[in-house]
Amino acid sequence: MATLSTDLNYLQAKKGLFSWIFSVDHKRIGLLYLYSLMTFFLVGVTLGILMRLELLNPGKDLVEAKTYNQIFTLHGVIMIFLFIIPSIPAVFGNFFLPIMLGTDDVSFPRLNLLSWWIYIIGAIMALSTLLFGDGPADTGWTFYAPYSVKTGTNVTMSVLAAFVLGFSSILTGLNFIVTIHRLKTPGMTFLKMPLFAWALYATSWIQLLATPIIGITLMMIVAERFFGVGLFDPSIGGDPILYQHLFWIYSHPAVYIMALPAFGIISELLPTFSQRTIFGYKAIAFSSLAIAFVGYFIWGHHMFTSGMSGTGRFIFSILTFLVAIPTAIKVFNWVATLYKGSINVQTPLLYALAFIFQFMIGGFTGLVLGALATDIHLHDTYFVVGHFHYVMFGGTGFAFFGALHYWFPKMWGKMYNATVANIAFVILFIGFNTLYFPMLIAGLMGMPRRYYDYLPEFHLPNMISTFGSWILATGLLLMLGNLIYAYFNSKTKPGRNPWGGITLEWQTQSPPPVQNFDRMPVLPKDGPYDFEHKPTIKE
Amino acid sequence: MRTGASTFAEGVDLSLYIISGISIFFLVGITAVMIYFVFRYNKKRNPTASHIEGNNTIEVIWTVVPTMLVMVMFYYGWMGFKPMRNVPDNAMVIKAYGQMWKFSFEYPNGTITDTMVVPINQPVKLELISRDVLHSFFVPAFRIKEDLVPGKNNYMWFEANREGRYDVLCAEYCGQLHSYMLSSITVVPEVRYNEWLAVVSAKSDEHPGLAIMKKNACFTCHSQDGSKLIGPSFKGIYGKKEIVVTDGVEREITIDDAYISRSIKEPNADVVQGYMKGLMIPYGAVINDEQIADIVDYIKTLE
Amino acid sequence: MEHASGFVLPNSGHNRDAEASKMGMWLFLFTEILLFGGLFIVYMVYRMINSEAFLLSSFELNVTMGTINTVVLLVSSMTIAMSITAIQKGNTRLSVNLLFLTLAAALIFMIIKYFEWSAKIHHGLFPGMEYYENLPKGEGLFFYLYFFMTGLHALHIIIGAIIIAVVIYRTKKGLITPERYTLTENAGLYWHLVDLIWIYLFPLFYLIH
Amino acid sequence: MENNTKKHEGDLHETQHISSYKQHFSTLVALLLLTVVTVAISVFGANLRTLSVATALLIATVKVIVVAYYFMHLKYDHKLYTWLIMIVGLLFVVFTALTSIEYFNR
Ligand code: HEA
Ligand code: HEA
Ligand code: HEC
Ligand code: CUA
Ligand SMILES: [Cu+2]
Repeated sequence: MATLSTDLNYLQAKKGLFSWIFSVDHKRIGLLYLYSLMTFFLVGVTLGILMRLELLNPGKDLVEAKTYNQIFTLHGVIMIFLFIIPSIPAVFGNFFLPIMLGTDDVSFPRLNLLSWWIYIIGAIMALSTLLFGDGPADTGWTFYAPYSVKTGTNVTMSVLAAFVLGFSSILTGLNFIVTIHRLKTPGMTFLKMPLFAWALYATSWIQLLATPIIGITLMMIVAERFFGVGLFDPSIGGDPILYQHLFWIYSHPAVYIMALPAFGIISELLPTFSQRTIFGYKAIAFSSLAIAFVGYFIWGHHMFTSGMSGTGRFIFSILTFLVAIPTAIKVFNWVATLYKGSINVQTPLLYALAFIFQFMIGGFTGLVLGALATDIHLHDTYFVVGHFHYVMFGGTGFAFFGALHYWFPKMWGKMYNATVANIAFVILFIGFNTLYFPMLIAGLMGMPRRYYDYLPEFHLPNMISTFGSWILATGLLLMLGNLIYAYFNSKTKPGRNPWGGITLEWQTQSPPPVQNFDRMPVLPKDGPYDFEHKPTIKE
Repeated sequence: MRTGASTFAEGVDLSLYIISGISIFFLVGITAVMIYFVFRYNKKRNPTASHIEGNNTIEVIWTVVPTMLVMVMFYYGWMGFKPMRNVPDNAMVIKAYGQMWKFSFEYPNGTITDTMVVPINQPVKLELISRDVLHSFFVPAFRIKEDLVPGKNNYMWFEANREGRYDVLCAEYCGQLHSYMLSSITVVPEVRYNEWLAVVSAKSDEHPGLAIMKKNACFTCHSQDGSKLIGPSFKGIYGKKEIVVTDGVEREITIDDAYISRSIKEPNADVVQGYMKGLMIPYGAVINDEQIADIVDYIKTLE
Repeated sequence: MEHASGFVLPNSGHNRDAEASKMGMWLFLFTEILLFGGLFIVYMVYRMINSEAFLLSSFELNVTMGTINTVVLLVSSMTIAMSITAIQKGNTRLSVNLLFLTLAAALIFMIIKYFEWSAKIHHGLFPGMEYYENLPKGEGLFFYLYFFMTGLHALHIIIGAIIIAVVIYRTKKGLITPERYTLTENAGLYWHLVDLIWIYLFPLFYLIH
Repeated sequence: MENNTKKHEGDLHETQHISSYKQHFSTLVALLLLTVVTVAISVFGANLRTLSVATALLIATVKVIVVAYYFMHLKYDHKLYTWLIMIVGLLFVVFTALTSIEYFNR
């Protein structure tokens, strides 16, 4: 390969659509993921807004019952499989993992491109259900048998899409694990790796070892629809509950695929903006592995009302509570990192703080659901809906936005308007909590989820919630608008290190050159967050 | 939350208050500390950071304390739940059937009803039977919920301790009209219950076909007035010509006794054009030929 | 990779890294193990709830054919392992021949499978067939699982055979040499996995009575 | 790209062990013996029932270990692989254990 001039960064190196969609450069692949992901995200949130409009008043407001059911299924499928699972690893992991490790690409660059292509194929399959037959599946994103086998909507296609997307996720995970084992720059041991890399490492193991189970489970649904007889059919001795076991063996660990990378982001943002070393590096690093490991064994908490044995409920409930402990360790260490720092309040930090607050609400509502007595009452109510939006959107979603604001100058070499970004943040924060807190209340009152219509007594929380969705929408549009405006119009050059960060990506140019570094990266003396001996970075 | 109306409510609410109490304490505490740090150690006030790498004592403390607290939470959760699995011997047994999208209840004397009436302070055991897909029997005021799983007979029990009428909701997604799968439980004193039971058990003078169809919830999907619900309306269908899809091939049939009987026993064999396959379950096991004759007889009256 | 300013990043994703490929292969095998693992869980549960039916149905399977297939796969595992030894020692010809032997074993396996399957299908035991529909509770599940699991396994045999064919082709073209034989090694790993899965399938379906 | 790659340590196999043909053959013989034993138990010991399932699975596991250890070179590879395989195995065992606890107590 001819040597490329370092004057050209990765954005300029080659031009044209094909130089993007067939690029094996991890940075470009990261951006490909970002653009496609944001597109699907916008489709997903629009569906969310539609649902809220329908639920503004009891009775029919907008759509028919069947359409509503299809909307929340598609909303769930898009948000889970197309947005939140790939989100941070596929975008920021791809872009920054190799740079943070001080290398120039992942171990299998072509496989990386393949993952993106598979992702796009899966996405097209998922969205294609809109176009033919009876429309998108109307089963909920959980595809519970036997309804998913009976309904006439395009379940087969949706399920195949989820299967294909699972492959993409596996390949990304595989690539990251090998990259972390093989390509760390000399001198960087596992214990000198940035915490974001640790988080991705733990995540990748979950992706690798949990996803195949859902793959095979979904194939059984397809086979069942295909042959008309099946493994989960009670009339031939099967058991519909077994489907749920297999589904959650994957899907519970999957929630940590969503959460762990976000934890990684927060562990990067806090030291940078407090300009001090992270508190309890090892505790944070190992708690990721602990969460990943224990997380495999608590899937039963989604099935407490399915007629499980008392022993089963006992074990799964107690294990569920154990998972809270490594998470607690992380939260405490993060807060301690702020102690005696020199805190620079910038937009990314605001997102990190909101993350901690909202994730705590999400996590604590998770504890309420993990307790047997309360879960019996709250299972499949809006309390659960509130819980998972708090952890997924309030947690991972906000971490994603935080990361976007943090690395924006590095990725494009431009700077956004910080004031507008802060205003957008405030609106988002208020909107988010107005939207989802009332759901917790509605759930406690006993409003089941996946309800097209509801009893009049649930009207008030639903109304507030719908108003909240409008505020949230405003904030989101403002935030994205601000970033897009900066991308096209900004003249501010942020330089190599606008935030005073210490991980290796801040030592290279913004945007980075094709080979990531224009000079040999220097590791800080004592570990990745050694702000005391920060290597000086010349422009 | 609605005030509890069963013996379980106390245990469930107690565990809810304990978990929420601990949670709110930590939520408020941690948030306050976080905000305080952001102000106190702001760049302006604290230009140079101290680089504290960690502290093993404190790590141990904040591992052990939460561990103890979550075990407390687990304990109360378990204690609130345990009685839900121990049915008293003197419980009255009622069968609760679920099917798309209707609950029905079979009392010990064989009477079948749409809504439930139970005596106060009397343990009631429900045997949960699903005829098609998953459903879930949820009574918010009683704090109980359990799924109806086809092929697997779950059970639940409760003892109501406050008079009144309480909603029953279906809490497991079961298709199009899931949110309309509602019913109610009315809690009354023993005497009133016996009066009620006597009334509903008395033979009614309804058309026997109508009674069978009500019992099997046919009208959740088929209207009697010509409006289209999930399935075709029964109004005036007898003797009508209609296009059906058999094994993927369209053909025209006339609706007669044999066709209706087949539609009830094997609904998926001939699928009426414009309707979805697989929604209606085969009723051959629940409805015998005599009853089908009654149904046909009744459908004929719906001119 | 070379940089304009003249320094070389020590570890590059564009270097050839035999160890990385092998690690990647192992990780991929883990996913395969768990893929079949899901099915084994289904098998276990259904066997637990329908143990009599499973016992009865397993008599329908032909132990002799199953045993022969087990032997065939074990032998093929050895030939492919030897083929790696051969290439390591520089004996390309032998390596290719051993790979051909492995392919032949794959073919024999598939032929035997074909006869087994068609016998079952002839009896109407395939899901959806009329005889199958009328099987007693639980027996249908056994055959469903039998077809699903051995079918998926057979699919892996076919994929494995294709990979081996590619290895043969590349060895002949001189792209695989005693210095660079990662592909042979990975094909071997994959093939052994296919064998490993059969080692469990065999007793679970054929020998449970 | 290939031509300008320097000869790196990554280019070489880190595990250079070459197993002999003889060793492979002995492995095969061992595996075949184990197969004979399982089939024999199943055919002649039909009345052992659960015991025969347990032994069959046990023997299968031994066979799997033999294949992995010799044919798949685990014996000569980096210990990391052995550890990872054990973790994956453990994971699967816990999955089955938790599921069967649930079904046993129905
Ligand atoms: C990002 C995704 C994510 C994350 C991280 C979590 C985290 C947790 N979840 Fe959640 N969950 C979902 C996504 C997620 N969940 C989704 C999508 C569903 C619904 C699926 C569906 O049905 O559609 C769901 C459903 C769900 C249920 C099933 C509810 C039901 O259907 O009945 C339960 C029950 O136990 C549960 C529990 C938990 C617990 C205990 C945690 C824990 O990991 C939380 C741990 C965190 C904390 C505890 C807070 C931080 C700690 C401190 C601040 C320290 C102080 C702590 C103590 C003193 C203990 N979740
Ligand atoms: C990351 C995951 C994620 C995210 C971000 C969201 C975001 C939102 N979701 Fe949720 N949701 C899920 C994951 C997620 N969701 C899942 C997994 C389910 C379960 C599905 C199931 O039961 O199977 C679910 C279910 C679910 C329900 C329950 C449905 C039911 O049970 O009946 C509801 C109800 O209100 C809801 C609402 C919303 C809303 C209002 C948003 C808001 O965040 C959206 C905010 C909207 C905006 C910010 C709009 C901004 C607008 C634009 C950018 C431009 C659009 C242009 C036009 C309108 C012209 N979602
Ligand atoms: C879950 C919804 C549902 C329920 C409950 C239901 N049906 Fe149906 N039924 C349908 C649908 C959908 C069709 C049209 C598709 C088809 O033919 O399978 C249908 C078709 C029919 C037809 C043929 C009508 C025509 O125009 O040809 C008859 C007769 C019928 N049902 C009778 C009954 C009876 C009797 C019951 C109660 C014992 C019942 N159905 C309960 C959904 C339902
Ligand atoms: Cu029945 Cu939902
Ligand atoms: Cu979970």
